[in-house]
Amino acid sequence: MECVFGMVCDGFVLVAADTSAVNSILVHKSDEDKIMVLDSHKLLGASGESGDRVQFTEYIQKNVSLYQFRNGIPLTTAATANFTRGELATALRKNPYSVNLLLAGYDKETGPSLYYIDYIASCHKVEKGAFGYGAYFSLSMMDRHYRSGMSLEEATDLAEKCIVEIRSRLVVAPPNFVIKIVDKDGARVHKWVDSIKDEGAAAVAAALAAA
Amino acid sequence: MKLDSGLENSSSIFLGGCSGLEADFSAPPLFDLPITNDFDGWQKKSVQMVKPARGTTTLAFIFKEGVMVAADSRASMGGYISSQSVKKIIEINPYMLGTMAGGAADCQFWHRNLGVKCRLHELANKRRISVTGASKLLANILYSYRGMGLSVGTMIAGWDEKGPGLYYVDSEGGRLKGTRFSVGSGSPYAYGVLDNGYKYDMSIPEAAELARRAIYHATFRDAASGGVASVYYVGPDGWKKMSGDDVGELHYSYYPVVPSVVEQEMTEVPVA
Amino acid sequence: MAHKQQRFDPYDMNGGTCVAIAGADYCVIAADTRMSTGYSILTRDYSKLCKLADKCIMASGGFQADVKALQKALSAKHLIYQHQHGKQVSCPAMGQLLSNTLYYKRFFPYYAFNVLGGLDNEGKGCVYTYDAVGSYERVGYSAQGSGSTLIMPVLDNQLKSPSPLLLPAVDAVTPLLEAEAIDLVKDVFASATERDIYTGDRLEIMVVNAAGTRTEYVELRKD
Amino acid sequence: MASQKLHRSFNFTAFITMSRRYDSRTTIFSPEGRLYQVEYAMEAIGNAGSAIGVLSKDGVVLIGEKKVTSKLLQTSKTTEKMYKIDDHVACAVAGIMSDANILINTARVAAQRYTFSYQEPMPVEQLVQSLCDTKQGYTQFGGLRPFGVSFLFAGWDKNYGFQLYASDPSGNYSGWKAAAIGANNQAAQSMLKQDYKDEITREEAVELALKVLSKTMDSTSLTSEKLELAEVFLSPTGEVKYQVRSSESLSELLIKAGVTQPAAESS
Repeated sequence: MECVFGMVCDGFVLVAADTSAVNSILVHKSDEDKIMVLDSHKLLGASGESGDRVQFTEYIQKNVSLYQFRNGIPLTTAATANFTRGELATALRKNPYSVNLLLAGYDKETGPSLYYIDYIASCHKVEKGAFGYGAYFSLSMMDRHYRSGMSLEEATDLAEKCIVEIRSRLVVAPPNFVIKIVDKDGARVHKWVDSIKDEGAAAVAAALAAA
Repeated sequence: MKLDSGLENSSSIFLGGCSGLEADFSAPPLFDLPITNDFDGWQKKSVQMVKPARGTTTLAFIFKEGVMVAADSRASMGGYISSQSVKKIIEINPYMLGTMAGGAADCQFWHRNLGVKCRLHELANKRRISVTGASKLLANILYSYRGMGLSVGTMIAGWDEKGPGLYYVDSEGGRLKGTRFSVGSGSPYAYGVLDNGYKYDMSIPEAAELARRAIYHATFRDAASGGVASVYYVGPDGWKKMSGDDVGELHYSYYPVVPSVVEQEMTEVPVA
Repeated sequence: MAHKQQRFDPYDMNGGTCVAIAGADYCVIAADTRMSTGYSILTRDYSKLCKLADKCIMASGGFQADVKALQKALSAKHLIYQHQHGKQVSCPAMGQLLSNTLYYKRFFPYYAFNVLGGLDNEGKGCVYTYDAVGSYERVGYSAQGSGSTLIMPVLDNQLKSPSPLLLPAVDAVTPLLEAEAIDLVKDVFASATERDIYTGDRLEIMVVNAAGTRTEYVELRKD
Repeated sequence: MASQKLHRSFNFTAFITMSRRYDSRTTIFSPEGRLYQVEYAMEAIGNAGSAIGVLSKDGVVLIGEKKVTSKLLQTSKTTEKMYKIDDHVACAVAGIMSDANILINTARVAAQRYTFSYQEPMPVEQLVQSLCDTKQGYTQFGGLRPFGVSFLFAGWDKNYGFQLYASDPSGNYSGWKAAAIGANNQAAQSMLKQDYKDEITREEAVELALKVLSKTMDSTSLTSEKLELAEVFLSPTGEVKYQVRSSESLSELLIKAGVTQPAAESS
């Protein structure tokens, strides 16, 4: 089951998500990236129905870049969060998107920030947040071990602790996770925490890289 | 009051239709809707009425030489087998295949529609559409009909400028890029055989046999799958049908009937 | 008084069975002429066959009003086709058209179960079989409508040819003479009438071959 | 401004015939590539009470000349030429007031919509641009008349700090350190160009604006009732403030700037 969580640390935000694409009892793939890089300094971690998840995050991404093209300045993380919330709220009374989101960003003026936005369009600025079944485990782990101003090593360590807990306690735990961070230098993949490897995917990736 | 001056919501883009040549095709003729107050209830009934082919096994995987695609051929309406000869692998163009699981008409119609769009893309851009592009095209259409009761679970497999491509697309709007998929009621059975036997470095005959075997085992366990196991291969020169075997006969070629040794003859019991 | 919302349900099931068999150079399309609703027989003489083009005949079971609407829609489209192209539409083309026509009403379907029979461009017999929303397939023989589940197994037993999906491919046309095919149709209908309350009264058989089309009638049980 | 000069260099009779043939619709270019209706709209502003804006390092100053057409006219208690658009943007108007009211409303709605979407004040230039998009539309679509209004926008945003923009009926806009619109704007503009210094303070900006206005306006004496003065600046707490000077403080300012003598005022 889906697990997305994130926390604000010292000068950066860390977001982690599982990478399983599930359809009832079937796992279609275990290397699906659910954390979208919205723009150079924003991450959008999403959980929810696969169609809605992709369509909605892409829609937000396209609007964020449209804003930047039109106005020459990027949207702040706060503005993006409010815009996203607004879009969910308008959709809610028509054809709701079932997606829960964690928006992480780094702004020059305000530094790192994390927003928790759910499918019924509530939006909160938080220090740490989580969605999905993994939230039951990762939230308490973060409550216990999180403190403001954590270093990258400390944060990675805590994220991995959460992943270990999810894997060992959640019945339908996803095998693989990806951790991304965003800081003053931009948004990027920090590391993959995999427990199973897909030979095919790896070989295809290698073949493509060679070509 | 229209608040956002930004992009239109993507779902309405596709319902609205695109510009130019494609207009006629991208917004397939306005579908009639019934004049009713209880649309949901009545739609449920009609969906029930027209949902024949849920049970299916289809699979596709990428390997060293390209993509292997395979499917069974059974269509059922409840317990009744409505056909044993459904063509579930649809030839979109010489380099691209689509598989069908779910509503037969939904799959057939939208794949036909996709074929048209791919051809138009080819005419407009003087090059074949990528598998990525084609699958996105289909996913966006299906997403625009979300909640209307379409039932499609498909894989788009092909060979484009970047090499082999494989996507899973469904009527909930999901679209996944991958290297190994199976769709339909028999897919768990097929996955079992497929995952176990899969090696990236397989030869074409090895891969074709793996695909056929996976379909065979799915038809053996899943009552809603059966008929003929068709296997297609897509390589740099386009697709080619590798085999088509009646799974009823395939069973005996995999498991020949061994004449059992008679241990004891029945004999007359002498009357005491 | 509390106003109760009446559910809108514009469908009825009028029954009827249709069969088509393709031969090497002919096609037999047949349907009974009974039309019923529930346990009532509305008429014993209603034709379910519709000649859409010179070499293309559609047989339909299901809801008579939808069948009629579908027949009219296709006939109109065929008339326009004739004006534009100055020729009769081919059976494979009509097959595709019927599929699209059915699918365009995907969310408000024609409650009609059709088989389309005729001769293709090479003069070979062809049969197309449909579901209510336009999924279709070219086959060697088919049955649709209320008695189809009784008839299909018999036809499979008598006519089943190697699947067209087999590699190498095998021709799916039934190796039967025209007269034999007509006899088989008469037999399967007689049998279906024994066990299906929606099939009976009279059998209308249309035969399409190079010479044209002709119609035969056979009486069926009227109980 | 350049176009107006061009305009005058034309042979007068040719101008008459050309304009008669090409000025009836806003959407038609003349063979010289001009849109007469738009130019006429600009002409209308040339007769309106002028407004001057000066950008300083700690704020923006806007002043405007009210035309008192009749002794009997009750001058508005509130401002006539200065309008607050959002907490961080204000504008001064020159031209047809009825047209201006429509555009000011459009601008206010745009600003509120933006905050509704993003929970953030609208960047000043975006606000100006959105208004100019509206103005532009009226120069292109048939059957419509352009707005006969020019604006000076003064504002502050976190991206670019204090800003001053001027826009005309064609929908063109540009950023300025000091700008003038309305009657005698060319004269005012050249005076501003001469006297403006970078690093000017808000206080000095007020003085400069008053001086330029008093020298370029048609009436001989500049009095507080003919004048409106507004400032946009940051309060010590960092909030954006919009302040309109009262009549009394204006009188003081005028004396201080040496534009009017205390004696002359009392007479």
